[in-house]
Amino acid sequence: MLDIEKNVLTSKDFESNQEIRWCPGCGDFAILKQLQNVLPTLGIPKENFVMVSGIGCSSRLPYYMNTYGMHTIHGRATAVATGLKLSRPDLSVWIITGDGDALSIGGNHLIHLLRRDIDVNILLFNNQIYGLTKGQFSPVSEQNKITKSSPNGTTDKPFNTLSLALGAGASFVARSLDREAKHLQEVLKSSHEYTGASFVEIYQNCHIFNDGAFDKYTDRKTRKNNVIFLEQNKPLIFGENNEFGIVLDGYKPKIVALDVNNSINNLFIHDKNDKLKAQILSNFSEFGLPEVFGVIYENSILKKLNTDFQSLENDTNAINLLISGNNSWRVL
Amino acid sequence: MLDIEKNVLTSKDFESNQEIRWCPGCGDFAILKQLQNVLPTLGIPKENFVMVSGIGCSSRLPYYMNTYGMHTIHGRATAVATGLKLSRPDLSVWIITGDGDALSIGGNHLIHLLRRDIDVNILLFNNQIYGLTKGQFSPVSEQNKITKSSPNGTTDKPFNTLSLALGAGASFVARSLDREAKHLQEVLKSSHEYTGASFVEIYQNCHIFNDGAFDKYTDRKTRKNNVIFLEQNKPLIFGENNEFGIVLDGYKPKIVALDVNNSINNLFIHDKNDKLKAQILSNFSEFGLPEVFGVIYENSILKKLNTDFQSLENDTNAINLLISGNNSWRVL
Amino acid sequence: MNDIVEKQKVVIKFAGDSGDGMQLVGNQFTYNTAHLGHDLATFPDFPAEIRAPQGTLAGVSGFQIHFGSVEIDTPGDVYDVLVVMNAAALKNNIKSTNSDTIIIADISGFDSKNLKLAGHLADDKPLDEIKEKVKVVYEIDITKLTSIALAESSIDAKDKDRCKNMFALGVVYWLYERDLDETIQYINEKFSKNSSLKDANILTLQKGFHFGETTEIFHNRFHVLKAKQQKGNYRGINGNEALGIALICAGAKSNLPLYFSTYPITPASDILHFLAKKEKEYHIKVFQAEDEISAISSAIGASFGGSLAVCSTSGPGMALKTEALGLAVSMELPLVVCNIQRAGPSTGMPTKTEQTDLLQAVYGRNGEAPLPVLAASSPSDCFYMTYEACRIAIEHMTPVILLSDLFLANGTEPWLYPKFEDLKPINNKKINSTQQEVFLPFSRDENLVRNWAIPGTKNLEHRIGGIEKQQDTGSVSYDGDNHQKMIQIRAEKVNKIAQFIPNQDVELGEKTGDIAIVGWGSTYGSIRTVTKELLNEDKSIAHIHIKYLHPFPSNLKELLSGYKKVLVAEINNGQLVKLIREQFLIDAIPFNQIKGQPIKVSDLKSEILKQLEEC
Amino acid sequence: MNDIVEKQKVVIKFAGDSGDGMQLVGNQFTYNTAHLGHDLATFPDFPAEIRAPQGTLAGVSGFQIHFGSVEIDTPGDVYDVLVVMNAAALKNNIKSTNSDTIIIADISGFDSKNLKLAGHLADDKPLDEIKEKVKVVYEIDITKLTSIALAESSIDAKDKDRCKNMFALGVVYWLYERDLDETIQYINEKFSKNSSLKDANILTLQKGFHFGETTEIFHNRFHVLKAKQQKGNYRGINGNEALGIALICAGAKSNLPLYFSTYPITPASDILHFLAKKEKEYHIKVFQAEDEISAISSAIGASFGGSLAVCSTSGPGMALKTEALGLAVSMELPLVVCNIQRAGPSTGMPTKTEQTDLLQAVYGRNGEAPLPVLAASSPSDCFYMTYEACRIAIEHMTPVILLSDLFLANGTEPWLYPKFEDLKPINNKKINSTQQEVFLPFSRDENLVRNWAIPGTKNLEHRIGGIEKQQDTGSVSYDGDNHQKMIQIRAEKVNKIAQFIPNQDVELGEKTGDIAIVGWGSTYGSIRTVTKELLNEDKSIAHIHIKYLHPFPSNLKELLSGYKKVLVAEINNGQLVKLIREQFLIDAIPFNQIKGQPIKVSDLKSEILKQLEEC
Ligand SMILES: Cc1ncc(C[n+]2csc(CCOP(=O)(O)OP(=O)(O)O)c2C)c(N)n1
Ligand SMILES: Cc1ncc(C[n+]2csc(CCOP(=O)(O)OP(=O)(O)O)c2C)c(N)n1
Ligand code: SF4
Ligand code: SF4
Ligand SMILES: [Mg+2]
Ligand SMILES: [Mg+2]
Repeated sequence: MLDIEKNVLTSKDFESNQEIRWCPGCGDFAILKQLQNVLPTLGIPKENFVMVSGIGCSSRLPYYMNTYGMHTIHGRATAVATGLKLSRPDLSVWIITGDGDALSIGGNHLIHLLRRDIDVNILLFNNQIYGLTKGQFSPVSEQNKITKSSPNGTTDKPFNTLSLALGAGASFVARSLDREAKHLQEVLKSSHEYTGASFVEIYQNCHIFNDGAFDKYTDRKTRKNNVIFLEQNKPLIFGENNEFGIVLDGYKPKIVALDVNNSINNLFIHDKNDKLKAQILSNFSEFGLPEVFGVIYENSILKKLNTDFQSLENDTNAINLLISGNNSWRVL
Repeated sequence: MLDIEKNVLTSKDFESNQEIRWCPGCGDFAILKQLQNVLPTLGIPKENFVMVSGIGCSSRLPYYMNTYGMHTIHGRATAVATGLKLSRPDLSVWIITGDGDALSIGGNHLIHLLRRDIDVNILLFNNQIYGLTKGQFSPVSEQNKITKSSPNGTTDKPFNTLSLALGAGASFVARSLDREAKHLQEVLKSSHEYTGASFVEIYQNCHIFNDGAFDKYTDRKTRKNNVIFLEQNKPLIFGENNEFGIVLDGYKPKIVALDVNNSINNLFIHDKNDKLKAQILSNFSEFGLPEVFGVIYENSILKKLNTDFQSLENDTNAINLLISGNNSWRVL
Repeated sequence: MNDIVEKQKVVIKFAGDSGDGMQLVGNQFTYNTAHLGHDLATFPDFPAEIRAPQGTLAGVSGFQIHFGSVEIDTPGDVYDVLVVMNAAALKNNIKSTNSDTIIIADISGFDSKNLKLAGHLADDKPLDEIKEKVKVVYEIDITKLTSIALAESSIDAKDKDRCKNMFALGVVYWLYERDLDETIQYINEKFSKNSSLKDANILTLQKGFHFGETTEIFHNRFHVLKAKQQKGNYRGINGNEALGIALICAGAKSNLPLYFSTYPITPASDILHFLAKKEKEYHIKVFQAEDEISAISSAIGASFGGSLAVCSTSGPGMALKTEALGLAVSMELPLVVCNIQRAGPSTGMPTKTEQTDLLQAVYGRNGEAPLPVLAASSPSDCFYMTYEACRIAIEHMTPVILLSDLFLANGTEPWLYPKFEDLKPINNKKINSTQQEVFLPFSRDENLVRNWAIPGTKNLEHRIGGIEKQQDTGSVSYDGDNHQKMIQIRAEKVNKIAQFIPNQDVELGEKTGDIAIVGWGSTYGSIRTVTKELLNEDKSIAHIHIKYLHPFPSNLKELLSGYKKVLVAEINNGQLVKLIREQFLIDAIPFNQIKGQPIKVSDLKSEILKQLEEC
Repeated sequence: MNDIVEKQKVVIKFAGDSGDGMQLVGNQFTYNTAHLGHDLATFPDFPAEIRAPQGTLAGVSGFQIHFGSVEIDTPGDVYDVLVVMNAAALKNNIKSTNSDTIIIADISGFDSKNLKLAGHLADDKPLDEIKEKVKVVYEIDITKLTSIALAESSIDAKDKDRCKNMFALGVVYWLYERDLDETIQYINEKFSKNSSLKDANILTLQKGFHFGETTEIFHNRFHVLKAKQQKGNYRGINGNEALGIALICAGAKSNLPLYFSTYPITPASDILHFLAKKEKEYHIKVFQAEDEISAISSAIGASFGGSLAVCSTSGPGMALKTEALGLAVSMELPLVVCNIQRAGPSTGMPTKTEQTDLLQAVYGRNGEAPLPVLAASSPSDCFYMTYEACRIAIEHMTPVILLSDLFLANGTEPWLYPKFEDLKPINNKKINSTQQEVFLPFSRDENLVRNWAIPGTKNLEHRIGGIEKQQDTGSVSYDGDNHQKMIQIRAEKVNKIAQFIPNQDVELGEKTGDIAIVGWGSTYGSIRTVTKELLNEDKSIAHIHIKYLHPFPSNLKELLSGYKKVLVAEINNGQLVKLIREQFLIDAIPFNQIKGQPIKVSDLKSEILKQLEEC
């Protein structure tokens, strides 16, 4: 797909002329920015990108990208994108969705898209709240959360997004943060490079209705103790001075201090191609371990995607055969 | 809930006067029978049972049970049952659904019901096909399957139902078979006893459109090599003469021959309360290991379910206060 | 005996248990009839269950064929010959017999077990009772005769029993002076891999035929002349197949790839089955979605991508598409949604026919979301109207609803099929570049139609959505004046389509008169039959059949005003009649019969006669 | 100067950036106005975005109040006073000013930055331009004056800036001779935990008031007399709160637990917020579902279980409920679906009002699926019509659609509220036992209503579903005659409800005359205002407002026939007018204005005058 445009496209080319209407301080700005930074580097002509979104604050993003774009209906971006990609395998399709859009109303299309492994990139802007409708809880809001629609605190437990995606058969699962520009760029690139459905969850701060939800992962003071950035074939380390690590005790992940007893060599080594490890990683938050970011899982089997779909050349004979069937007769 | 009826209810009491309209040889008959056998033993008055189904061959079941019943619309039994149970925690609610009903059109309500852990029993009749509409593939039909709607074989990979349920946060996950009367009865009982959402997948033979799909788990000749029946705290053993077992090599399950090197004591011990083990079990089929049956996972945390919902006693004062609000004034 | 009686038209019904192979003999008889040059119409009638309990009323499967030397418009109301393989089949079909009916009954199907299954008491004698009503009942032990015929055959008992349908067919072939060759050839092909089965079926067929010839029980044989059909090439066609073929033709004609997405539902599923079989050969994309919302949403995605995007569904599935249809209206993308109607409300009676989704098609969306609605009126008309639906969708950049129904979907008729070359051209609105300084995705031509700029086209990058759009630019706009204007434009665009469809014709009768019988969809045959009969009786009557239901043809009001009375016959509780009353303020009268079946000719006729008296 | 001018009614609009606190001052002014005994109507107008970019047109938030000594029916068309905090606020509101309008402008909001954000050129002088059009523009540097007033305060600069709305409110209070006590008390309560903020707000409010008093720039103060209101207890109410209260009342009155399920959507979400707050105290169950399909499906489950089951939603959500509504019709269970309409089609303009879902409510389902449709016509009427919707659902065992809209949902008016004891009784159809040998769940009373046997009741076990049911028994039936009968019964059951609703009244004017202006829903105020004006001008006009839209009140046809002309005014492209034309064959004329706003009184008036001329 390399073409001469590769050298000339810049992030500017991806800015549309529409005024951006997110609240000041919204994490969506940062994600938009990184997307505009990454797309020009992918060697794809601008007119081959399509952004498909549902409804929500995050789903406004396509208006701000100077590519082809569809702002569809609530929860259906995944289904719309499926049809677009099935019929136009030549396009680079990016789904822009929120936690309400993708996980509440749109949950079914999401899991089926993952199961079918449609070659699109899903960017799930997770702010753990309904932004556009002004602050109701979402299926990933933490338990007991007080919101406009849960004045006494929510009672339902939230989805574990990574487990849900893996459980649905996702072949590429990653996570990043609005505030981590570099990391986000890398994840977006990996997502693009992967052939198949890429599920990318992006923690995004809603400044107005759920401010600070991810502070513990972004705050200078706390983040080093709460976050593990995964790297392929690298051990799982964290802590202010990288003084902690994760080991696998059989199949159970545990925190250890790196000291004479526990050297770096015995640690849980990240292998994104190992599904069982990915499942264990997806449980980290439930076991009180630090939250993991990066490419958590990537199926290593190479896929040949079906691209056998095209406008029918006007083969009049074949069509006339279809019309007549093979049981016709003649009246003279 | 014990009452004097306990001693008198029999399976006969649960047979309705409607002619049963499944095809001769359909696995649904056997499941209906076991349900009619188990319900009278649960110590619950007959009028407190409600069967809620969607649309499909399997979803006809409520008509054949002499309990309260709702035959709703395709994919929505889970949602209907959620409202019924939320508003009537005193009832014993059973969802009857098929693989198309629950996993295709109804996937979203299913995963949300599991997440919310509504205290109902979900019986998923999985025949890996659409029966009622005469034989199209379902989201659990195996890859390359030739059906009416896939004359060239399906291309999508099927859901792993156990992984999907666990990924959605299911707190009780079990599997049984139409042909295993005793086993099925036990599983139905465990499902009832569990407080929370019980997800029970039942492999069911569709005699007409997918005959023999589960033969390898039911055939005298093959089943012992292809099936592991899970029992709490018991090792995982299988084979014609129980000559094989499963060990956990770190976090990886492997088949071993039981011999001098591998004694029964080193085997993978089933612990239904261990979520990581359950996740590993859910992958067995993908790793070419035997298929597991029984209670795969059961969350051991005791739940107090909310039952604070009742008809409003006519507290006229409170209601008049609601009407007036606290900012009213008087015009004289 | 065995006088040969000449007949103009004949109705035959084969009825038996679902396992008795009635659809197969019905289809064979149909092909044979068609190839002989008769006109015909068929109506297969399945039970709701896959295999309802054997022998019960719910398990009866039937195949009805009406053929003759004259034009045939319906599968017929009353049987000339009724073949029943068991007691339940007889019970289910008594209603449509009269004193001219000949019944052929397999008496093995009337033993005590079968009587009981059919809901009879032990000492009921249904065959004796029916004799009072019909012309003659031939009681033949088909089961036993078949088993005797196959005494030597090596196939097992069950398979032998299954051959009895061939015996019945053989008898009927004899009655109608048919030749067995064609059917024998069919059996040869079908069982080419199993010669014992092949031989058994052929033998039984022949035995049935010979039984007619050699026994003396039959009073007559019947002779039906060829129909005076237009010259040309014919094939048998049912509505769903016609629809599927039309989609492929429209895709090819408009130079667009065909994207077809659906979720299985009776009676639309056969379209899926048909197209799935053609997927490879005709380079189409067939997508079985997880539900109807996904089916239509994915079609909208494919339409944005430049495909001819089509969905098929029925009642409950149509309901689920409501929201996304609004999106397609707002986005002004081509899309065809085929609703093969069945009896509602809700799940209703999935295996029965009905016309109850018209008002939903016209009005059933939130907001002002107008779109064209078309309806096919016969199996072969499903081809033409589907093609028209695609043409309008593509040329006017709009979603279109095409209404068919179960009766059309499964019914067969001979079709003087067209050549692909002769089909109307379809010009898609795709553009590759723009003269505008900034591309205006919502600028319009003189018919208010916008252009179609698809992804991959340089310099035409743009965003569309379901939020209100500024005129021309398509940017999000909350301006009230713009909104009103856009609502009017979208409505006007659809109304203008009236200029691109044929004027309303009168099917039969004069352009003015005492009464016009107005119909749409599958009531065509019933209304045509009644109208013919009444024209023969010199009544001042006309048949008007509306295929373009929204917008109506421009001349419709004027045309309808030419009759003293307008009677609208529908298989619903009054829907088209509402549209006519509202738009034209004509006191149109509803005639409604909603029994899951085509309107009964005789019932409609009495109503018309009543109305004519009051004229 | 400072002459006091007497006024009968006044329209004030506070407009500024979304962050400027315009809703708060609007609400304070409203309470103060209500408590003084004026009649009033308000209309808050939010931007679509949560926080659209500051200073832009899209970011303007407004609050309009119309009050007076006479009956007030609408929030008003033209402002007497327009307070604008920036250039964008002025630009957005110019349309509704005229030569009588007084503008109060914070000139800090008209600096070059703000001018640019509002889309002006650098040398535009909007304040100078507007002077040509309006009566007077008071240019006050409210921002600066606030900051000076708070020089001593310890709160930070941002918070100081936020106080400027209080300055504006103080000025307007002064203009209308108000007392500050009530608002000061409110501030005391609101900031009880932060005394510096409290003091700052109070001080600024007072400074604004004093500014009016001490500067000489104002030409007049205004005096408005109390309205002649009926005696009794009043409160301010908006439509969504009224609706929520009615649900709790209906549950209590019918002795049913209330089950409320919904999925958030503008403008219905506030009903959820309101009921969620009341959940514990009033023992109701509030369920935020994963989508609208789940919301209505779960409500059907709760209804089967014996609850008063209710959903609320808007446009796209209503579309998604289509299929399940059909199920509720088929099951004949009570269910209330509240559709708070907004501008469509598709996502449309979610923060603008519209009446475009009427035909969808009446016709928008597959199959014949009739159900009652009601509509509220004012914020407080949302209470009564919601209560009626519940009564009809419960007493007639049917789903009911209640139509409200964004304008009613958010608008406020004083409400002479009733006592719970005085509300109509509601008798639910629950039974505990049966006289029948076998329980017949679909046997009916004289109104064709079936009984409600809920799980837990001994001996009444039964199954219901969406498949066609046999009369009485409710068993699955595919019988054609039964099906037609059931369709007719379900339709007749709904039609019979006409006997249990009030006859159609004439709101204003005589029962015959030259022209009847017919409306439904939130057009009430506009039509009433116009009608009053024209009655004063001695025109032969009447206002008829229909609250029961399906079935219509029994006397409606006769009533409408008494006028030479019938004009149907709607915020849609013509929907009620279609129902009237179709059912009564009356040549009713549509008047449609679809701009996301209430119909403009003056526009409607011109149309009526034109129609009257042609009379
Ligand atoms: C069918 C339908 N139901 C409800 C809505 C209202 N709605 C719009 S966005 C939204 C949720 C937004 O939350 P999320 O997807 O998390 O996006 P965010 O605004 O937080 O980015 C809802 C409920 C709608 N537009 N359509
Ligand atoms: C909205 C809707 N779409 C489609 C259908 C048609 N339909 C009925 S059952 C069914 C699938 C049945 O498969 P499954 O749930 O596996 O049940 P089974 O018949 O195999 O027991 C379908 C597609 C329907 N009734 N409603
Ligand atoms: S409401 Fe939250 S998510 Fe939406 S734009 Fe504002 S800050 Fe962002
Ligand atoms: S089609 Fe299959 S699942 Fe349905 S009743 Fe027949 S055997 Fe059972
Ligand atoms: Mg969100
Ligand atoms: Mg199935």
